[in-house]
Amino acid sequence: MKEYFNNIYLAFSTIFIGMMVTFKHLFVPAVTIQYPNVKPQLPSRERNRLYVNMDDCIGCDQCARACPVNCIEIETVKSIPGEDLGQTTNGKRKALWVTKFDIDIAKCFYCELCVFPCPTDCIYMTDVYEFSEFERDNLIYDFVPLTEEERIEKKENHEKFMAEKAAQKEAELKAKESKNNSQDKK
Amino acid sequence: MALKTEEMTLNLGPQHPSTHGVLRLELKLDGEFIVDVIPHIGYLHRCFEKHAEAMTYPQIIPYTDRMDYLASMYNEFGYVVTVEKLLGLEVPERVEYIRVIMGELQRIASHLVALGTYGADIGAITPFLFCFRDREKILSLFEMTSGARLLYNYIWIGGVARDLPPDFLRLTKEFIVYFRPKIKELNDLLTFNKIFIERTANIGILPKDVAVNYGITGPMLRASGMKWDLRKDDTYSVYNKFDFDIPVGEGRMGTVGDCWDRYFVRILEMEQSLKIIEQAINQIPDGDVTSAIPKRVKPPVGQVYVRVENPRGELGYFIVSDGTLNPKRIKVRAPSFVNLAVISKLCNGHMIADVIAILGSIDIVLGEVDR
Amino acid sequence: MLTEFGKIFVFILVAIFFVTVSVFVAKLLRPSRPTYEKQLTYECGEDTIGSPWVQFNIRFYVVALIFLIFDVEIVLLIPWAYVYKTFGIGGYLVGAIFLILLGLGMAYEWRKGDLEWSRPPLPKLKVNKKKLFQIEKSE
Amino acid sequence: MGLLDKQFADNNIIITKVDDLLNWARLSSLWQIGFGLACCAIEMMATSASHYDFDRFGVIPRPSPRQSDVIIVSGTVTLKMAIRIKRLYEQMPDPKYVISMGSCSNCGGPYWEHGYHVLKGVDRIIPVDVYVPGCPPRPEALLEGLMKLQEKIRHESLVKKSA
Amino acid sequence: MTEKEIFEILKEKFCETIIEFVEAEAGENYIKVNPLEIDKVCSFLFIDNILQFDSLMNLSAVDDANGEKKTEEDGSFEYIGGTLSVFYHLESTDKRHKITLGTTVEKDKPDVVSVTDVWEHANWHEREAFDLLGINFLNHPDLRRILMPYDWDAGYPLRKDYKDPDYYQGMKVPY
Amino acid sequence: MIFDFFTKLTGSEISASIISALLPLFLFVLPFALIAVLLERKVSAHIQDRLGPMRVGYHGILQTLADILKLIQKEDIIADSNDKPLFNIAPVLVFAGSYAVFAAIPFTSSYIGSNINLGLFYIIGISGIVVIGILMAGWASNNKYTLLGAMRSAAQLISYEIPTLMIVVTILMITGTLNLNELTEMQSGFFWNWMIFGGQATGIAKILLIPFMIVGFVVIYISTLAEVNRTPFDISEAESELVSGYHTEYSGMKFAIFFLAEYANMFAVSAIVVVLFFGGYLSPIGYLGNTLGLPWLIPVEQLLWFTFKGVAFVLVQMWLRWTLPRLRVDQLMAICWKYLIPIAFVNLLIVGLITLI
Amino acid sequence: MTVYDIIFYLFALITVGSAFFVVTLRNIVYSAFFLLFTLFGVAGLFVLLSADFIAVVQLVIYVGAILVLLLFGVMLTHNITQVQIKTGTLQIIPSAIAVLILAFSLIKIFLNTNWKTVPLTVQSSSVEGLGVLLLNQYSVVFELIGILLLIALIGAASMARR
Repeated sequence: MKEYFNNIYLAFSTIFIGMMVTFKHLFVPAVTIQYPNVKPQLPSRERNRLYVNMDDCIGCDQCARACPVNCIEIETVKSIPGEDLGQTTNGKRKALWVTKFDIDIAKCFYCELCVFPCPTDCIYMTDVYEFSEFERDNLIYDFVPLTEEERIEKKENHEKFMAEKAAQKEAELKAKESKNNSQDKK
Repeated sequence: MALKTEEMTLNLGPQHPSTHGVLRLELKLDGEFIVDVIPHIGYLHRCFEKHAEAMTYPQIIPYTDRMDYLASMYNEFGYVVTVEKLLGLEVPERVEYIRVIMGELQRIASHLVALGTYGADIGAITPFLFCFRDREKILSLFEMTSGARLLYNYIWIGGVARDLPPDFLRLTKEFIVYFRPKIKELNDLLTFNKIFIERTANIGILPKDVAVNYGITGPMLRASGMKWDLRKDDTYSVYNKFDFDIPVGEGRMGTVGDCWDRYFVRILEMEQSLKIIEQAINQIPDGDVTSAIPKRVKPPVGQVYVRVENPRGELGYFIVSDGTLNPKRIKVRAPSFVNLAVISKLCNGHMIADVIAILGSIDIVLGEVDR
Repeated sequence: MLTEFGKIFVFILVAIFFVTVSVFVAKLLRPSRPTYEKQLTYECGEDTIGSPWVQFNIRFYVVALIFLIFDVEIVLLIPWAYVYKTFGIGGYLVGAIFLILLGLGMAYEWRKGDLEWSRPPLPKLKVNKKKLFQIEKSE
Repeated sequence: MGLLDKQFADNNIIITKVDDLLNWARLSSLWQIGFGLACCAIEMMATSASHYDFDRFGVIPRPSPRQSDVIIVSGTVTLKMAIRIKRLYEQMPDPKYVISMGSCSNCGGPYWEHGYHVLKGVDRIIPVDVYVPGCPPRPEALLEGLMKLQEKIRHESLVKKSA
Repeated sequence: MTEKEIFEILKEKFCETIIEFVEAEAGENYIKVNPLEIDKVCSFLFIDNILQFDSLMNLSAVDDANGEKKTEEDGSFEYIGGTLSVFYHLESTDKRHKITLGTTVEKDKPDVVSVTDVWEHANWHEREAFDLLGINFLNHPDLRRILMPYDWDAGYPLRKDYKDPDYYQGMKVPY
Repeated sequence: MIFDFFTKLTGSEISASIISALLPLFLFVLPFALIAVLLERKVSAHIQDRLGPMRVGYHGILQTLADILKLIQKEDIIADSNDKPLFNIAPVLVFAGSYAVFAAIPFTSSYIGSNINLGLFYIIGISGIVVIGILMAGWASNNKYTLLGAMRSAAQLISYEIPTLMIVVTILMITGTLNLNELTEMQSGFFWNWMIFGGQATGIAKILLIPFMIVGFVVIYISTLAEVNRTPFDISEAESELVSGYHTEYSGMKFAIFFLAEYANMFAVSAIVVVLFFGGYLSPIGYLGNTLGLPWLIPVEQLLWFTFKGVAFVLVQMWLRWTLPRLRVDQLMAICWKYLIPIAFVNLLIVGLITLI
Repeated sequence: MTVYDIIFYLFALITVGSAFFVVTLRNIVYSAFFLLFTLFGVAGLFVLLSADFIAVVQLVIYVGAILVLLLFGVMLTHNITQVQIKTGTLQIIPSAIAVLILAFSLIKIFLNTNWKTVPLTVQSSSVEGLGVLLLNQYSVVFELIGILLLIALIGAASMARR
């Protein structure tokens, strides 16, 4: 019998206490951030969309190798002598044309492992987080500032240069050989 | 009864508001009562172990985050401790303190989700949102330290990715001051509510010896009355430098090892975690946090099993190294995986609503159950 | 000439009419693209196992049975409650005895545990060590 | 049935106005089916929680697919789960929308290479309207994705014959 | 008690079944046990009053990848022969000592006796080992796939030479 | 009386009754449901430190309108295994049952749908149709969740009818009438004439009555809470167990009808409590219309008072819902049979004695 | 024919029609649900007889309690949808005889009764009259009903317990 009334008492008292808590919160100002109107203040270490500053990229492929998910794809073409690619901000000379620097941002899992090995600090994570898309393919980001023709041109240049170089080498070799031959003949 | 009820098979999940993800329970029902529960898991099997074999040791860390996504810091912590043991690596003391602070904050965050969703399972939605509100504070602390809200990649082999930001310790102290009254509020709102007690006390009683036999660990084991906490009993990192208690279930509202105990142990643990964080903040030494990070992680041939006290229980990593840059095999002893196995025994003879209560009190994370 | 009950009947008709009309208006607008899977019974995304139309728990039946008896008693009390005051204490006693009889039945049910939701005994969980000795001995 | 569904070829002013009204109704009350898959589900829950408050946009989780309009695929879709997701999507009444939240459901994400049990992109089984990248996306990113979806709905037409 | 002392006790009890005490270069040492006798050893470890190993911490199966590697033209490879191992990490919550047992089976006939009777804990771990590595646990009460779909027939994914199937129920599996 | 006015206007009683039957639907139930759903979301949001709907109109005031418009456009799925006729009839029954309750509720002194003598008793009787409708919905869906939900719901609804009936009889013993209009008029005067303060009883009887009236109020409030399936008694649509109870399979407009019925019921039961214990449409402090000498203002004021009191109780229902966990089905029955019924029973006997004084 | 008559025939039709379905339908759940309309029609007929109390009681007890009880009972049965209510010739013949006798006597009574129509006087309510009767003439019967119900309660409980 005592338990019976104790139960009733407990039920009402604890419900009352709980209701007081919720009642108090009815007048506590909301913690909600009014997102599209008020953007949150993000800390400086925020890790969101990757960005590559191609002016600084030397095409060393370190980031692609560090990436656990292989979402970075880099292709480079050696520059031909006489082409000045400029320098990076921290004073390194660029020697490679980067003809492909694709980051599949849909695969990326924002671990920041690619950022640390970069010798020129050109790849980093920004605080941009609003980049949803209607199409999956729009999530593959191409960072190379060159146009398609320029890329082909660079490749061709390189191939031409290599071919020339090879031809030159062969010619040299031939010259050498012929020289040797001629020497032999002598 | 003369009229025997026909057995009915009811699916709970994989899409169900209270299976905490994608668990599927096949309930065999006799009216409202459970005859048998058959758990079906694997709906979130993301092949962590296969990935680990293809990655280098540091690259695995972000994947460990994604196992128990509610306690990412602790997963990293456990993994890193294991690799360091395999390497025989000493880490600076400041790193250890940072790890402990992060780990304990993570424990609070994880328990908050556990308690909040438990409230939601029992039918009270408001505590759930209160808990998420407070958890958001911890996440902002993590975010300013590591840059991510949920999956951090912060604790690295031999150190941590970056030193603490300058404001961190002050803000953490503020958080502790802010959070203590919130625990009381949660107690008022939910813990000692008569309806909540009626729903959880004397439900799903798990005796101590059965728990040990099932490999149950963490708050669930402690709620069964066993004083067992790896932070004290198999100490790692710098946990031996702190003074804290191990809360155990006392059967205050019913029997030892019931759902209410499992719930309440978590509340008490949050208080203990606050205590640890307070001490750690006061004791934390200065120093470099990245000095011991090795450039190439290439452990010798061998195997090692190391376990840490994850918010859900014993998180163990078994690493077999074949002397290359990639591990040969990593097996994770996931606490939720083990704890979940007991559910079919616990639920027998209870009602449908109790299944939800028992499941919630186990506090599973499917990412970890299925890996 | 409409009685008060007639008005109620109109209310019910209005409600039925309202539902029909609103469902019909919706029919004008809504698409209908049935597919095989859409037409399946929802069960958390799984295939249903067995029919829900099975023999159900008798407990619900018992609740309805007890309810019926109580319902009848209280319905009988209503005419009494209208007029008992004019009969003074005697009138009160007639109803009170009737009520106490009801209370007796209630107490009996309570005593016998019929108000409990009869539940099967919970299995005791324990570790079976005996088996292990057998395994260990077996050669 | 659907007496007015996709029945009008021409585009007069009344139809446009009605369309606008109906689109407004649909985009302002996107009820999501309440289920989560993995890590992103936690961020989805955080989005519904006090700090970000999905309810501001009229989004409330409904437990049953029969009453929901948008399915937010939040997390890794495994092969075992994909069949169920397909069914849940199918069981939602038209018009319905899909938001793919996070790397995993966009294309398999971190599990695209070795994930023997991971479906590489939920768009292989159901048509996705908006892809929200991130691992997991911040709650704001999800809200932004939702607003993108609302923009998309704003330009739809229910009664006009589709081209 | 140290591992060596436990090994001595075991050696007294089961002379033939315990094969050897393996000392590792790094990490932990373990006791190698015959896969068909492991349940007896475990029962003994559990019920012995001195040892009292009441808790199985972990059970893990490993593909040793030690067979003969046969590489196909398209880059995929296969191991012919080789072994699989199962490791048991045991602990006594009362006596506070730990031990690791190991057992190795041929890949062609991966039969290990189940220890589910000793520790219920092993049940799901063994199912997982069966599911992912294809180790056949004898006397297991309920040996089904656990993580992979029940109708998965493309082999055991955690083996080193596992190849993805192209399709599963009409869904393309590879990227 | 509004009914007489319409009779004069249209010249026929039948058309007048149709108009007066449409009045509460379009002037009260629909607007109330729209506002109450929004209110519920706002209240829950503010209790949980958030804001609730914000982006549709000013602070989201058009939110529920958008919801309804959206639900109209939604496809109506009838699964193959459903029992089609019953599946379609069930929402009609549930709504008809809920709406018929409004026939006997006096909104003001000059409007009551049907001024029948057995008002209260009739309300309880007609809500039986809702039980059948719910059972029908649950059964026709051919789904385990719906069936379980419907069974629970039906068992719950019928069980909690008994304490309600007992309190109704208690009130009947004091007032001698079940006509809701008369009941209200009996409480006229200032608020101490309300039933919760002992009604029109005088002297010692009034003082003695007050505690028992409070007990009666608590009992009937709890049981009406259960009658409308609100937390902590919402086991029939327990989201965390049964997905969403008996209307799991319903989509589009039919689901909206269930929703509407639920919110209509919420007000109806609050109205019953208000009429029984809190003076119905009566003002607690007198009328502005009297002071200003504008008699037409009085019914308007009464309507406002009635709405105000009713909504106050609806708000308490919401407040409870966002505070409390949910009970289990056996506990729910235990509360009814072991607590409410015995208490109501003793209450009834004692009040009977007091009224004899 | 007045409106009153039309309403009477409407209710009569509802009652008889749904009762017919109750009897003939194969699906017993349908039968049970059709009973709702039957009972509702009966309640309407009671109203037309200006027996308002009985009409509401019809709703409260028959619809609110007995029908729910029936539905629960139906759901207790096995294989609800395909119940075969087969009756062999053995049962048909006696039942046909019984029906014939009943129909005959009913028609006989119908024809032989001296029907008299009185102008309808609408009473305000019949409850008070009932109450006075219960307390005056039938107070003993009233208590006996109480005892009967007590026995029923105990019986129901013990039946359910087995």
